[in-house]
Amino acid sequence: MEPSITTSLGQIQLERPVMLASGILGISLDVFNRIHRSGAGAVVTKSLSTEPWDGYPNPTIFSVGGGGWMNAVGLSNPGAPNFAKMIKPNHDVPIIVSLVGSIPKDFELMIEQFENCKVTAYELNLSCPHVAKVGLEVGDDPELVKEIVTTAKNSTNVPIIAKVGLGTTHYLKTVGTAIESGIDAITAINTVRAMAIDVETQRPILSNKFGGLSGTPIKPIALRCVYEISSKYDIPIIGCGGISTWEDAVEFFLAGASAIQLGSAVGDNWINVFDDINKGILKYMQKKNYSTIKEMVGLAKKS
Amino acid sequence: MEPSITTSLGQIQLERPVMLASGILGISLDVFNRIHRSGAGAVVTKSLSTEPWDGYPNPTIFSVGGGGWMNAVGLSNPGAPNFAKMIKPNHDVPIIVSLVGSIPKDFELMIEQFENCKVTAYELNLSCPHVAKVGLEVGDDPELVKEIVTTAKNSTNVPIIAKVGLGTTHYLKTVGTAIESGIDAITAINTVRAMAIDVETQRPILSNKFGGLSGTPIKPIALRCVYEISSKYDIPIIGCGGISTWEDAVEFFLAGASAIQLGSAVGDNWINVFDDINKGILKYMQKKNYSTIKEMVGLAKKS
Amino acid sequence: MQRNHNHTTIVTIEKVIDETPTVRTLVFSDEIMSNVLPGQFAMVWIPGINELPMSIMISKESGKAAFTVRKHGPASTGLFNIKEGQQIGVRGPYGNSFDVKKGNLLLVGGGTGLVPMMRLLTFVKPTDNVTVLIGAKSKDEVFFESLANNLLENNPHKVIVSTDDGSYGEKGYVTDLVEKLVSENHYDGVYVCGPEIMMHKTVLAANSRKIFVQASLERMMKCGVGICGSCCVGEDLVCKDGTIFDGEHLSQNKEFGIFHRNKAGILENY
Amino acid sequence: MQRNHNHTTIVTIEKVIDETPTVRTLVFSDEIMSNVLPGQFAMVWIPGINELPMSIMISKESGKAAFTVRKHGPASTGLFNIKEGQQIGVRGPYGNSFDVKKGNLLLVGGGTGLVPMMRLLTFVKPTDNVTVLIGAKSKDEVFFESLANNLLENNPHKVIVSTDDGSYGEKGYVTDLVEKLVSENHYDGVYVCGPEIMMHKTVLAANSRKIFVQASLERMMKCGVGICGSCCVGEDLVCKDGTIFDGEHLSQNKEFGIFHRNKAGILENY
Ligand SMILES: Cc1cc2nc3c(=O)[nH]c(=O)nc-3n(C[C@H](O)[C@H](O)[C@H](O)COP(=O)(O)OP(=O)(O)OC[C@H]3O[C@@H](n4cnc5c(N)ncnc54)[C@H](O)[C@@H]3O)c2cc1C
Ligand SMILES: Cc1cc2nc3c(=O)[nH]c(=O)nc-3n(C[C@H](O)[C@H](O)[C@H](O)COP(=O)(O)OP(=O)(O)OC[C@H]3O[C@@H](n4cnc5c(N)ncnc54)[C@H](O)[C@@H]3O)c2cc1C
Ligand SMILES: Cc1cc2nc3c(=O)[nH]c(=O)nc-3n(C[C@H](O)[C@H](O)[C@H](O)COP(=O)(O)O)c2cc1C
Ligand SMILES: Cc1cc2nc3c(=O)[nH]c(=O)nc-3n(C[C@H](O)[C@H](O)[C@H](O)COP(=O)(O)O)c2cc1C
Ligand code: FES
Ligand code: FES
Repeated sequence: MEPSITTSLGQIQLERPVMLASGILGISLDVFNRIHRSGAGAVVTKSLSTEPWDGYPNPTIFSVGGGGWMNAVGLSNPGAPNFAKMIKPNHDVPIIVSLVGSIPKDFELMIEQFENCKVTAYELNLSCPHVAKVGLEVGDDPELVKEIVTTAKNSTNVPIIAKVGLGTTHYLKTVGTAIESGIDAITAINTVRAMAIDVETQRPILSNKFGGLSGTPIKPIALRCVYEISSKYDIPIIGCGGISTWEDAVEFFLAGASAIQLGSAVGDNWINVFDDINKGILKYMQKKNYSTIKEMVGLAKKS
Repeated sequence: MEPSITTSLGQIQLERPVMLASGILGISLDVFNRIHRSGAGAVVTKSLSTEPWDGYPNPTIFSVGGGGWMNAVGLSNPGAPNFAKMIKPNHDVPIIVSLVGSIPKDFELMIEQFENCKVTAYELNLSCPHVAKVGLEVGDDPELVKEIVTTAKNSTNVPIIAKVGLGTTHYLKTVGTAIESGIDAITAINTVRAMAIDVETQRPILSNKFGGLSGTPIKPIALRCVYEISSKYDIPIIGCGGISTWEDAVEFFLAGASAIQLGSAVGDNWINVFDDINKGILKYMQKKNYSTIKEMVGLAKKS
Repeated sequence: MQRNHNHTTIVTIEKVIDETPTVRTLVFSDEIMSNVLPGQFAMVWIPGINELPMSIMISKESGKAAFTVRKHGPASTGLFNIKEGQQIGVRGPYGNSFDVKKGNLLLVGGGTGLVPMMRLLTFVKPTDNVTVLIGAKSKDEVFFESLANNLLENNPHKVIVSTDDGSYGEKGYVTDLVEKLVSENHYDGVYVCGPEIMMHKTVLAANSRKIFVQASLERMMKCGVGICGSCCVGEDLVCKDGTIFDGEHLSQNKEFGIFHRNKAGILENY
Repeated sequence: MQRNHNHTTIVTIEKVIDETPTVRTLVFSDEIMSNVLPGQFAMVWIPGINELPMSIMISKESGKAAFTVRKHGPASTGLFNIKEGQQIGVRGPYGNSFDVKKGNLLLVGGGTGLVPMMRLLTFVKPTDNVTVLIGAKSKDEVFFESLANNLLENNPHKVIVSTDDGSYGEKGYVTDLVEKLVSENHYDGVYVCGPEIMMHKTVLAANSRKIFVQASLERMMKCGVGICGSCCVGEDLVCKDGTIFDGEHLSQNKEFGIFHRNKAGILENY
């Protein structure tokens, strides 16, 4: 029997385990359609705020080589209301709406906007490492995390995912708090705060100076986080960080993730990467005689 | 006039700004001599404990590609007393003795052993990410950091450096505490806690499961830390993490480091890397018309 | 070490040429940028100011490339103000390139949209019959006319300038001229780069006569490499799928000629 | 994608050959490992148990390589117990290789130190006159004798076994035989791998007669790539500068033949 690469994260059902991560190509429904067609099981939107944001001036993105990318886009986004209008016609694409905000009310207001949209889940971005007052600054504050998750859960029946990253407090605490507050799943991790300086002009390259490191360099760090979370908590996990091949994806399953997201790999391998990974996972499952993704989730913890 | 690549970190004077980082080729005086001859301004020893440690079983070290390495050697070392005996004959090589321990007394005892040795400085390893009860578990506890630094400072007149890394509490707090307790300089950063799983055998590759990521992948993270420390505190900084070229070294100077350490680059480029970097720095200084390293330290913060 | 084309390389501006009061060409040495395909662009870092997508301009000297920039907002003004000896960063080249046909060619450029057309002229064969249309608002905004003539000295060719106010060359919109030319002549290829309305009309004119036409689109660009999504037009990413699109493909695009996105990614009408 | 030789590749053991009650050869397919130079080694991962440096053994079949392991502590016993169809990991090849001279060659191997000698035999020319000395404690520890004879079937050659207890071949230490042979014959090259005392004596014997000699050293190895320092002998790193060193070089080394380091890095006498 052909193995199935469908997967589930609590109530969230996905046809395919590989998703487009937030912030990558994530502002247009037409593009979402294309990425879904090219193999992504779901697409996560750019993180949306209550109002439109311009983001930082360029340079906002560049490569550090070896599959590594740095960005400080500054969460530029059209705002939740505009975005909700845009995706209203959608019926086909599983869309996960990513949200950023500073206070619980922000999240309530944004979720309201999507009442009449097909939304597979919301992903709370508690982990952007380069924008003040949102992202990690929220994720690093357990009290705020608790209030935000509770408010979000009370605002909708759609599943809520918390996306965590490496901040100034222990991310496992953030995960624990989110779980206590009723979160349905965890995405780990976001980019890691980083910097690059041009030696000729002697300036930080990003206009914001600090940015987030993503891609291949952070894979071993992200994998460790997934393993640590799955070892400590019983919660569906979406692995994210540096995934660019099917082997990477399988590593995350073995560490305890039930699905994965990728972003930077699109910059190096374009959107064929989704289908390539799906096919690789399928082949691996055939070889190892698995019929479902679930069978391999967390296997590395047994050894 | 030929520029000078000598540098100083408070009272510590170095002929050359590039050092061998702790744990790399760091257990034999003969090897230290060789590395000094091949261009290192100082060598940092393997982190020493009060007693000899065998470390973890293999696999303890492997490459993740792109200049990245993972290790969980488990701080195997001959112990401070044996080590002190070994380096007693040394007169030529500037040796920085790295120490690990769980309680303040450990550090006092170890420093005593080196009373009759030529020691350029002690480096307190508050940041090893994969051994229980020492390293990061100490660095993540501000109260313990305070006691250890105070004890170490009271045990010797030789300068004391604290080596920090990314743990579960904010490393900038650890730095602040160390400075308040009288530390002479900061080394940033150690390896970053990480993991790799073999998809064929479905096991973590390292025998300890978790290890530390070093080399090229962590460079943008280390650089960010140096920039953050130098922006917040007035303390001599040694940059460490992913340095393998003179451009990398200069980036760290521009971010605020007065000297640098490298380890993983030895695995990819062997020990010629020291001289190559010294030469590159010299050329850069000639081109930019600097006569001392000091002139470029922290320049990126001006922009 | 091989250059990572997605990482910024610093180059020094060696010459600054005033093309018009608001347009300058900045010349620099860069083997890779000097040899790009017609239509390719670079991301240009103006340290401390911004980073902009710029078509890569040709230079007379081998091993050199250039940017021709119109002073507009703060970013382009920052680039416009770069002096000889100052440094900028470049990454790329990015984007696809024009499909250079043989025979009767019509090149239509407005403003700095002429930049890719100049490089395209270095790719035509001596047997091609080439017409270049240069559109400008008024006389003092016309540039590259003599450069186009020089590049075509070995070809049967025409370089026609039209100004909106008639202060130089033909009077009127360049797209009226396009309409006229494609209805009177046979063309094997039409190439257009400039304001979106001009490109849209040119594409319509050619498409309706089944003439092969390509337009080089312009959109807000942050990454230039297909990551950020800011340059999307319908389901196409201009930086990755383009910047050059066939007229036939564009006729299926719901946004071309109608909408573009602002910095926040909100659709705005042209 | 190119294989990263510093990252473990998983291979499946296809055949297990019992050489003696305590020595086994494990054969696997690996194009890269099958083509290494004589004296090179791999780091061999026994999943869940340990990772060990192992000389890369030849295999009769092309595209295949092997390890010949003596069961000793838990790590080597883990490898010894691997069954056909089970998987191990390999990274490398690491280390330099023997400088293969022409003419009269003397190869000296003790125990699994014979492994690099077998590969060396595949590199000798048909005109070389080759003597192989195999040292063992007793008869049932002798292996590779007929393999050596087979590999040398086209050469003028001798394969001499000596056992400490005289239960097979000559009686006595193999180093006494070495002493005898080098004093009676001219050799263009002497190669030795085995217990350090045996290598030390062989090197001394050859050095004192100015005969070219190389020994393949063994030290505790964690990384195999010159990072950890655990394999140092004096100022040399066995994994990176060696494992093969010239006799002349070794005569300057203060630790060779005297000290090795334990897992904690403490010097211990042999
Ligand atoms: C492929 C391509 C090639 C181009 N080639 C040239 C050229 O050769 N010469 C030339 O003068 N101009 C060119 N442009 C346009 C140029 O990139 C700027 O958009 C234009 O100069 C206006 O900048 P500004 O000073 O108004 O930006 P500001 O108003 O200062 O805006 C700042 C930010 O907005 C971005 N931005 C604003 N509008 C656009 C836009 N339409 N496209 C991309 N980014 C935008 C800028 O990159 C910058 O990050 C090109 C654009 C593209 C997409
Ligand atoms: C370059 C090289 C090639 C070798 N080739 C072979 C070979 O072909 N066949 C063979 O049987 N043996 C070979 N050895 C020796 C082998 O690596 C082991 O040292 C030996 O098998 C003893 O292991 P153990 O089971 O006693 O280890 P344990 O006592 O289980 O020790 C566990 C750990 O100590 C390490 N260790 C202990 N002693 C040594 C040592 N001398 N060298 C390196 N690591 C050590 C092991 O790697 C392991 O990590 C080689 C050693 C080296 C350095
Ligand atoms: C250009 C860019 C923009 C991003 N924007 C967001 C964002 O808006 N919200 C978010 O949660 N993560 C954002 N991320 C982080 C990614 O979603 C992802 O967590 C991270 O890049 C690691 O995955 P990768 O290595 O596959 O890229 C962004 C990443 C990049 C590279
Ligand atoms: C094999 C290995 C062993 C290490 N052992 C130590 C150690 O004992 N003490 C310590 O402070 N750091 C240790 N480190 C960390 C390095 O000193 C350094 O901080 C880190 O590797 C980052 O630098 P790099 O990227 O140049 O290797 C070790 C690193 C490696 C790769
Ligand atoms: S500019 Fe970022 S996707 Fe095109
Ligand atoms: S085994 Fe690590 S340096 Fe040789």
